[in-house]
Amino acid sequence: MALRNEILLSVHDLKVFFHSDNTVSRAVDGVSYDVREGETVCLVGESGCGKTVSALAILGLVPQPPGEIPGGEILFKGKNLLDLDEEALQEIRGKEISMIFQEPMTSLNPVFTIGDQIEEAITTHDTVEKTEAHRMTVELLTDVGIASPEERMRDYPHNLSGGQRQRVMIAMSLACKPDLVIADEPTTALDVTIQDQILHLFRELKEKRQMALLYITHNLAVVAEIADRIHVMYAGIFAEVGNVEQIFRNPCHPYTMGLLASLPSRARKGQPLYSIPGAVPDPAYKPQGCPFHPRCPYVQENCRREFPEMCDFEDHHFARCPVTYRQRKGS
Amino acid sequence: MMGVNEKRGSAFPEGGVLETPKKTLFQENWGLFRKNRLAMAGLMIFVAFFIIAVTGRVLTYGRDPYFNPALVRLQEKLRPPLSKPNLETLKPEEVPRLGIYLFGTDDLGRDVFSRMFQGSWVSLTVGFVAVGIAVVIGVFLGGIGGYYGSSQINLGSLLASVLLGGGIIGILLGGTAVGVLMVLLGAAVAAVLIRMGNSKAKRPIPMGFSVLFLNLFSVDVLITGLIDIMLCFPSFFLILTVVALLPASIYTIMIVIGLTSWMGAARFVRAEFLSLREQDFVTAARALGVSNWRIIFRHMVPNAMAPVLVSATIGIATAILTEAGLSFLGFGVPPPDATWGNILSNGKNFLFDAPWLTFVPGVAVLIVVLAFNLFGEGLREVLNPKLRER
Amino acid sequence: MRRILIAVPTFLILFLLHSYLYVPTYEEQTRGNPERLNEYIDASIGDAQILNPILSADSASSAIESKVFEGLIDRDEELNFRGRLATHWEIFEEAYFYINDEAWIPNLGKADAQGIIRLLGDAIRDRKEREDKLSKSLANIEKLEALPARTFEVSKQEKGAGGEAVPVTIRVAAPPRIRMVLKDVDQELFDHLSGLLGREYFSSFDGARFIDILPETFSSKRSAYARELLPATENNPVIVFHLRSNVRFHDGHVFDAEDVRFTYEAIMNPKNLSPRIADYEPIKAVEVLDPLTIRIVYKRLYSPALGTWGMGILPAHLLNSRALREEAKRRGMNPEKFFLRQSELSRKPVGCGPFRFREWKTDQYIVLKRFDDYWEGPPNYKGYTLRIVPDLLTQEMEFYAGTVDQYGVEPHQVERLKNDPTYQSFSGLSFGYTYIGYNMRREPFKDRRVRQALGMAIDVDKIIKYVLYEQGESITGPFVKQTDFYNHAIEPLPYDPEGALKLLAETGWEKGPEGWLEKDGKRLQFTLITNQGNNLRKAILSIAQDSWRKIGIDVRTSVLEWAVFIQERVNKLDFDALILGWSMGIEPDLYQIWHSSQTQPNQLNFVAFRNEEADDLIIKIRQEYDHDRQVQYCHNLHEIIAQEQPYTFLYVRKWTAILDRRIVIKEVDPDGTVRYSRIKPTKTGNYGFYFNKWIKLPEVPRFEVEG
Amino acid sequence: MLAFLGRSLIQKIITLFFVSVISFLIIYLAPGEPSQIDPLNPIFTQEVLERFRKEFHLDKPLHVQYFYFYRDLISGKSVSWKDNRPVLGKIYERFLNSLPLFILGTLITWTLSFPVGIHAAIRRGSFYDRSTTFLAYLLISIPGFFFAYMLIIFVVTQFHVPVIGMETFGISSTGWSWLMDRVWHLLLPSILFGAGGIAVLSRYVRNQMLEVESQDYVRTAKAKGLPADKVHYKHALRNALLPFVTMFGLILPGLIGGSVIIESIFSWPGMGRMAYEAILARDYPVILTVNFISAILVLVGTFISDLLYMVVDPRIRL
Repeated sequence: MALRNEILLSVHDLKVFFHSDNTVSRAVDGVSYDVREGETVCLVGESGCGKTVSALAILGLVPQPPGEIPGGEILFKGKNLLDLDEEALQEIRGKEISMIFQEPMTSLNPVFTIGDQIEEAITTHDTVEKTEAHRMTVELLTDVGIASPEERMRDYPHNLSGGQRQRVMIAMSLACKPDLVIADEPTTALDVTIQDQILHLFRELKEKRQMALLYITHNLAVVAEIADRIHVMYAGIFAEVGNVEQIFRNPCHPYTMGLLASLPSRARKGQPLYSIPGAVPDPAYKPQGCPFHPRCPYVQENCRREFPEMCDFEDHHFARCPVTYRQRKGS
Repeated sequence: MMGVNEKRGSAFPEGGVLETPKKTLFQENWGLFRKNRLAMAGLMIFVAFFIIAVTGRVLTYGRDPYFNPALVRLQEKLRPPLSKPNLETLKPEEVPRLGIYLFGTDDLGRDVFSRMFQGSWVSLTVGFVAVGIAVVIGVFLGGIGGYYGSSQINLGSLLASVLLGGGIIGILLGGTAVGVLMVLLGAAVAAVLIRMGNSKAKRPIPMGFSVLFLNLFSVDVLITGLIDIMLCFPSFFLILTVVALLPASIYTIMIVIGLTSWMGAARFVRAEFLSLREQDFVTAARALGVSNWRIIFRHMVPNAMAPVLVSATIGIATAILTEAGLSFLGFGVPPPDATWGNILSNGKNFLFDAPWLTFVPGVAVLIVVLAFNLFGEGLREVLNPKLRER
Repeated sequence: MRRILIAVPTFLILFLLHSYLYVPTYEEQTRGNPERLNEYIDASIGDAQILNPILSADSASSAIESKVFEGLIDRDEELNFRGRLATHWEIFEEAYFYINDEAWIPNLGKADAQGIIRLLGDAIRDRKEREDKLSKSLANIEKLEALPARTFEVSKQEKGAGGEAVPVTIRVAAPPRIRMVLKDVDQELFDHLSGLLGREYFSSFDGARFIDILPETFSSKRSAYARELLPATENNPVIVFHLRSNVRFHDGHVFDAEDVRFTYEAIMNPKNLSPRIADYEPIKAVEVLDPLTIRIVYKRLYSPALGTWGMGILPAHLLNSRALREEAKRRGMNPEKFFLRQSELSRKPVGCGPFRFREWKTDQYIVLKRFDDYWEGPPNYKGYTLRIVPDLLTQEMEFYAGTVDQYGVEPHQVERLKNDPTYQSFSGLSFGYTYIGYNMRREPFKDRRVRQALGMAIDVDKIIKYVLYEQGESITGPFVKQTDFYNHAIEPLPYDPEGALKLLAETGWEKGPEGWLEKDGKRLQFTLITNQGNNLRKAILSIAQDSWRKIGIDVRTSVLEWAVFIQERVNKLDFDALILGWSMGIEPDLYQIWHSSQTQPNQLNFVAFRNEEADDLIIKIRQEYDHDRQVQYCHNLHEIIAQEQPYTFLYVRKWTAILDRRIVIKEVDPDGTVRYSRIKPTKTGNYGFYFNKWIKLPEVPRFEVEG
Repeated sequence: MLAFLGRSLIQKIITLFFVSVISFLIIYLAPGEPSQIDPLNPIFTQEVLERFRKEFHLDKPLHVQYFYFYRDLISGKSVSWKDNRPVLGKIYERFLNSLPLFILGTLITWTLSFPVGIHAAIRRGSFYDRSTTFLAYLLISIPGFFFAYMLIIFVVTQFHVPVIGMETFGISSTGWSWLMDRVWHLLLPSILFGAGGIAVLSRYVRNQMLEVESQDYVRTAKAKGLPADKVHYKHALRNALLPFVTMFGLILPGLIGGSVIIESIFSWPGMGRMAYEAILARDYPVILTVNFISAILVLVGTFISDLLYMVVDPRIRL
């Protein structure tokens, strides 16, 4: 993908820790990435690897305490969001950066009608007439593919199906025409056909609105359909970064390889589906050295001791694995 | 909130280089609890109070107690705290053990310190026994309501139990003939039920008896009905009525407070059981053929105890206050047993002459009840994940 | 939303606090308010129940009733009777006996009415020659006449064999009768006359001979009917009251003898459920002789009778059946079921006492205003108010603040306030005493020595000194201590634990190995009970327990709610020992509490005191109208009771009161000079005797007559 | 909806019946008889006692007494044995006295608990949160009468104004200052009345808020860029309020309740004292009527709270 556009969001060495009892969970442990205008960036990883937290950090929604952001910066249109106070952040939330959450069931307030909730998003940031807000809401709902929006607006969330609710969430996130939409596993809680529709909707809207999208998911299949750039995250760090082609064709990190191997589309008939042994480490008790080493099939002595460097495999394709790097470059 | 800690505690299955330190549920809760300073203070006072009360039991009862709370020294009445006894007028055995009246003396010259000491035991007993009764009844009825909720009660068993119960009450009240008749009838109905019930599957029930198997309402309706009925009585008034009408004694008060405050526990347990009953581990246990009672007591009761524990802790505090309130009206634990409540309410008559008679027990009750409440609140926060601080 | 949540409570709190600005301070209410001096404010723990003297039985009601209503008589400072609505009265007796024509009279033989009259007439004339007792009785006879024989019919309802009501007619052919009018009541008249007429003359009279019963089936009741309808002798004391003229009720209606009769009838009317009915039951007839004279005839000798006429007199014109019917109609109630208890006048009483009723707010206050037409001249205070303050501590605080003139002061407070120059304190013996009673049906209390020993183990003087702060005195018997009836010669039991142990040892109770007293291996153990709600009794309970434990008696204690205490334990005679008090009338009638016939369940002699000599004295006392003789009987009875120790008599409390020193007695002489004097309790301890002359002054005045 | 109403109506009537039977039995089987029948008063003779008993139907079998009693109660004819006044009239009079106390107490409780509880939840773990927790528990841990005396002595000695009774005794002022005088006399008892309530309710509000604050939709609201106040006071509070709406129904029984202790200390002629005195005097009609009315209020209260819950929570439809 050409690097024609301006950088919209630039995250440098972001760290988010959580304090509990006597331990510190290093949920996000130094990640850096850029999102350019109109670009779709994906954060991929298993649950518990810090994807959601890093997204929440952008909007300043990490609860502090127990959370803490000890270092890094988040530059949005040149401003460091971490330096902004709560009021300035409110200006940005919803207006310039908006977010869609994983659980459409619980993310809508059950005691307000969906019309109220969307109109609220509009009137919070723009001074518009009530009737105007109403009209815009209808428009938004139509855009996200809700039939008879006038009636739906008077409904409470529990009257809607999961897919419809997610559409409402999307409509709400688009209300103020933000430059960046963060979608945190927007399709995970939905069944497969609906997932597809929603993905479709995302692509459509992105075309139409020219907005950037930070898409967070654990599902590589989804990523393939939507992403421009992919960041594979493991235990609070990026394991591998690259565009769709690079990652899918030429995965360089053993973790990415494992993820790809476990995709059902890659499995051969009759063979059990591959799964990476073990589980994501507790962020409070990360192993020394490479955080992936206890699960890594190519683990070497060094991996257990030294934290791996980011290695530059090809054009804008990095992976945090000196072992494969040595293999590939060395051969 | 964030799903960050969700996977805590799962160890790596193979080649696990670093084990996540394992914590039992208790350790984890204890860790959380220890962070709550108010609750910890509460717990410490609670433990101290417990120790004092038990020591009080040992040192203030018997023929010749070490601290004699009932020893009257009229000439030494209303001495302020820390004052020295007038040794000339006292017989050697009447001199207070500590050499001084630590908390002063009351209107009969009794040593307030000894009385407080004894009172701590009595107050503690009142609180614990009353709440114990309430918890036992509550867990029992709530458990039945929650577990057997949908079982039906048929006309026959209702008839049998009403007849039996009524008959026994009748006999106790003196109506022997009617009572015996009712008991016999009840037994007959019960016998018919058992025989028919056993052979129910094999042959049809004769016409006349089938009415006995007419289902009336479910167990749950009965239990919730009972709870509703109890809740219709204003509790302090119910206690007051009963305490006023029955002969006053420490046991009456404990039992009455217990009998009128089980509804909370019953509701908690019932609700908890209703949800636990649907959970997999219970279904599994049932599939394995574990008996109902074992399921209830081994699997469900421990799981339902958390809210009961919290309400019991706070219940003890309330019981101590209730006893003090009853004492104010003159219906508390009667002499010679001293309780903090009756020391306090006796003392208020001398508020202007001997303020310590009011303040010593008043502040003591305040501290202990506060400790119980804070401890209970701490427990609540720890045991309820939604309120947990992380 | 947030602003509302903060503004509303802030505003509320400010609003509530600012109300402080409108409240008059105590200063403004008392010293700043001259009108306050003209009002007397009393405090009471409980509210009155019903303001009708014949219906009420509680102390708050009687406090009000004593101000609103007036009786025919009351007692003066020396406890002698004093006329109020009655100016004076006479007591004499009419005595009757039937001619027993079968009896053999010494020196005369059988005699008819004329014969008896002649005999008696001669005897009266010649009485100087007679022995002392009879001559006194004869001298007392003022009038002697024979009533001719007569026949009359009485019908009664009896229960038939099947329980149904059967009318029974009794035909009586009464023989002639002798009527004597006596100058003074003489309970020994017939006793003495039998010396003249023969020992058997009265007792052998067989009334059954003169009775016919229809239907015959009830003949078995003949002798019972005879005793009722034809008693051989009859003593009918008579009281004639001469009433004060021109006394008015608060509504202006003039008081007369009809009101007295109405009051009596209202008490006796079973529909009214008057608790006083027992006092008036001995009355045979109430006759209005003229508007200012009323004559009351009694069925039998009953010396407490005169005292019952202190009862407040009700206004007949407002409460008679016609008035009640009208009131029922006005209030839309069923006149058939409308009686005195339902009348509004029970909450808005009208009497002829010194204060007239103004307002009653339930559980808050009762306000009375001075009655300017009071026959003895209006009181000095313009108003009297009874405030209901249920909590003693807040009563005390209101008293210090000066918004209450009097409160239920406790002994320890008297001790503290006695020396305060702003207050004056009074005390005087009250009419009640506190005791420990033993159930003499049970072991070990059957033995007099045990009872004595228990009494000796308790240091009553110490209780009086420290618990009562000297606001009490020891007492040795059941009579009111400040009356003549009380025998001061009797010494109280000494405090002597050693002596008590010796007495107990005599009865077989010896110290056992654990230090408890034992007999035949059984520990001396019993339960002492008292009622809840009385702090002094609770203190006595603890002290008694402690004293008895010190000599090795294992005493359990229990404090019971009043109704339970009485109905479950006392009335059912289910107790070992109890602490209780009796509040006495001045009349020395001890029948209900000490007579052996009163030992059944639900009766008042629950300790089961039985003593023949005492029984005899008790009867004599209640029939004796002569004060000196009554005193002699009482002293004897007192001695017996003190000897037997059925109770451990503890103490009689004092009335204690604390008043502002500025409250004084103000008297105006006929020439207009005003004299102030200190309030002093009467000999009997009643400091409120001159209440009508009390007034509160801005400053303590100089008293003309010091002392 | 109608089915629900019908079912709960029948259920409540059955409950009421059992309550009436049980309270009747407690009172009638307990030892002791009405104080009119005071057997230790020498002026009462056995006949008088019997007559009283007959008048009160105490000589009849229990079920007949039950029938008589509830017939009189329902037809409004029962009279107090103590002073022969109609029971309903007496209760109404006391009810009017207790009502201002109840209203002000409830007002104080509800208006104070919410800001305190919400604020504590929002600033959870802060000094504010901890100190309000402590204070709240302090309030419910003081024995009521001890607290009352402390307050009274403090006010009387510091400000020299009366606090006892329903109004300054013998007050002659009228209009506004009369009203404010009454308000002042209401103040202390209603603070005491409300103290326990504030403690319990504010804790409850706090916990409820905490629970709601952790919900996803609150995060959504934040992500929308709503100001913090709007997030807390609109989105979170609205949800947290739901259970409290139902509590409106449950305070109904407080109308006829009342604390004997506080009323006695403050010389307040309220319901509590009347009921207490009725118990001591065994004035059965009064005790049972109060009990019956309060049972009705409890049942009506729960019914109202069920209805309210349906009204406020859009998720519940029957």
